[in-house]
Amino acid sequence: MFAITAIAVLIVMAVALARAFLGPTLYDRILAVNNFGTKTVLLIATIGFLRGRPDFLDIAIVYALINFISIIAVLRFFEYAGKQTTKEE
Amino acid sequence: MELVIDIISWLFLIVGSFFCLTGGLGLLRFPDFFSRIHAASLTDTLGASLILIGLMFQAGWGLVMAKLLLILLFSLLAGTTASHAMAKAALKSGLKPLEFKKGVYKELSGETSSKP
Amino acid sequence: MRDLFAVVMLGGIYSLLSASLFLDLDAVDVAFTEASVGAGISTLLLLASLKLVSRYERRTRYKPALALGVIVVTGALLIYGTLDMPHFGSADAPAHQHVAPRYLEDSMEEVGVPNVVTSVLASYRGYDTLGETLVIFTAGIGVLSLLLVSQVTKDESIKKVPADMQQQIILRVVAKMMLPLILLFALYVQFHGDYGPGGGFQAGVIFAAGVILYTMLFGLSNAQRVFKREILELLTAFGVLIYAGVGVVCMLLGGNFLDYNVLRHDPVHGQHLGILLVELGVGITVAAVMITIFFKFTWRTVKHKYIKE
Amino acid sequence: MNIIGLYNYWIVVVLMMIGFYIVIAHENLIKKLVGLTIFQTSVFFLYISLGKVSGATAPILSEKWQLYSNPLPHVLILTAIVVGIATTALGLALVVRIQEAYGSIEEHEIQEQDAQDQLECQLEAYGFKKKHVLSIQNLEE
Repeated sequence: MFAITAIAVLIVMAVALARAFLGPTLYDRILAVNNFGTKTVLLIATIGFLRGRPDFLDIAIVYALINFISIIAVLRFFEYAGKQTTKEE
Repeated sequence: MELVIDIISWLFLIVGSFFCLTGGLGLLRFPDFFSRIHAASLTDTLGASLILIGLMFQAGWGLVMAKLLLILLFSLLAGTTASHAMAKAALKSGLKPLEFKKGVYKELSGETSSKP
Repeated sequence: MRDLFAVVMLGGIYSLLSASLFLDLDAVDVAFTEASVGAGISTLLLLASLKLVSRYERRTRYKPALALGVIVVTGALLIYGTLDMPHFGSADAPAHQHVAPRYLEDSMEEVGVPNVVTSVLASYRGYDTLGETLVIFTAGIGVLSLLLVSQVTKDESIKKVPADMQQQIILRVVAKMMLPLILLFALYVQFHGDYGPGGGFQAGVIFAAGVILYTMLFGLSNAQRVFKREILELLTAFGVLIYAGVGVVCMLLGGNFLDYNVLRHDPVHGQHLGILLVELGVGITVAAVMITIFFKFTWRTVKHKYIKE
Repeated sequence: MNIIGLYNYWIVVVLMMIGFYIVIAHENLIKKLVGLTIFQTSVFFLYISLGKVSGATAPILSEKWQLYSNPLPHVLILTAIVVGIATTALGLALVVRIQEAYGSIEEHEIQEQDAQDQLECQLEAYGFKKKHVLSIQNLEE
């Protein structure tokens, strides 16, 4: 049962990766990265149960945190860059 | 009793996986950023919560349960906030949602395209 | 891909993926570190420096033929070299014969810490880790001296530049809620490193990530009110001092350098105390260095903006 | 079977070569640093896959498990990752300084500027002024 969940999450991760490569706008890429991160959290939690050692959930927590922080960082720096380009135009 | 808990947890896991898959489908197939973020973030919140709850049933009381709860809290807080921030930033940067008119997609409010 | 932002983002995905792979290969501590360092701090630093340099790669003259030739030849030679290597996952590979079984078997009696990675890191190979900590210290000093800003411009302009995300109210509220949890979790990782994955390196990085989140949302001047430049520089050195100091205390008590057995009457208790202190030193140094580096990068961007306007 | 069992090294080699290619073929300094990171990660993979024992679990001792993977590569790589980020940070700081000094982070532009400066210095040493240098350039064109 964990295996089915893990496979589903893996498929979604592959899709998000495809979107990150294709993404016409930059925001599509950011969205894909965010989605990829949350799915990684789920994958790690599921793999922990699959392997029978679910005491490594710390890593999943770190992922959730880091994902949030890096999304904020991307948005912040990109917003600034966007303003700069509009000014130049 | 064990079997009942297993069945409940499997149900949660299956439904959660299903939502994740639909979200992934939407992320890949929808035409523009705003519909994509709609598909991704909504199903993401529900699917992730369901999968985590399903795992919680398997974990039983203890440290593992507490950690899963913490992950759930974080993903609820961070995921929704990040989606909000992304949508807001995209809207501010001049990305317009699409409108479905007469069989073709057009940008809303009739302005010229300003995609970066 | 010419947009360097996209490159950085794909780099973030790459490092998340590699961390998952490390997890799959049983290296939980390494996955932990890669997740917090590779996906977190390095993406942040790349973004911060992208803000300072141009965002698009220029289309330049491009000679892929020579480079391609070089890498094909090198790759072929390397693959030829792998033919003699032991098989993936085999238990009788030479790497598992030398000291590793001893670490696994005796670590519980000698050190009394379930996480063998921590015991090897802090106790058996304490010298190495001291060296690594010094390397980080040196890198911090290097960045400091490269991106040094004169004191005069600092005080005048820092108050005038508001935080970039002043208008994002929801983000600020949520971040305020999450910040104590992040810092608490960093402390948990720091002191739980003996029993689960974690330790000084990871805890320092997570702590720094929390502070960086605060800096991004509430502005550099607010963050520097808590983490003053002088204090950060002092902490950077203080962590290394704790580490080396433990070693010296061990020598004074009659043992070898970094031989924790003599710290207490019971060798195992001594090991516990020694590992705790050493990890604390590592954590302080790593956190202080990462925060310093980020502050320096952010300060550069603030300064550029100020000069432009 | 004999050769298939070595697939982990091949992944490492492919990754390593991708990183190597980025480092030598691209001129943008930030991209070079990203390539360096990929190269670094491939080395991490090599070590960690050397430490893996099939059927074993992570080296955190507990009563339920008997077979553990090799902890030594984990220790080496853990510190290597942190040192790697310190090096990357130093490299980025250098890139920022280069941007400030040259106004560009493309390698060939930097080299052209350097060559120009060198030419000017040499000509000045022989008594030419900047005007002459410009006229020489015009003649060349």
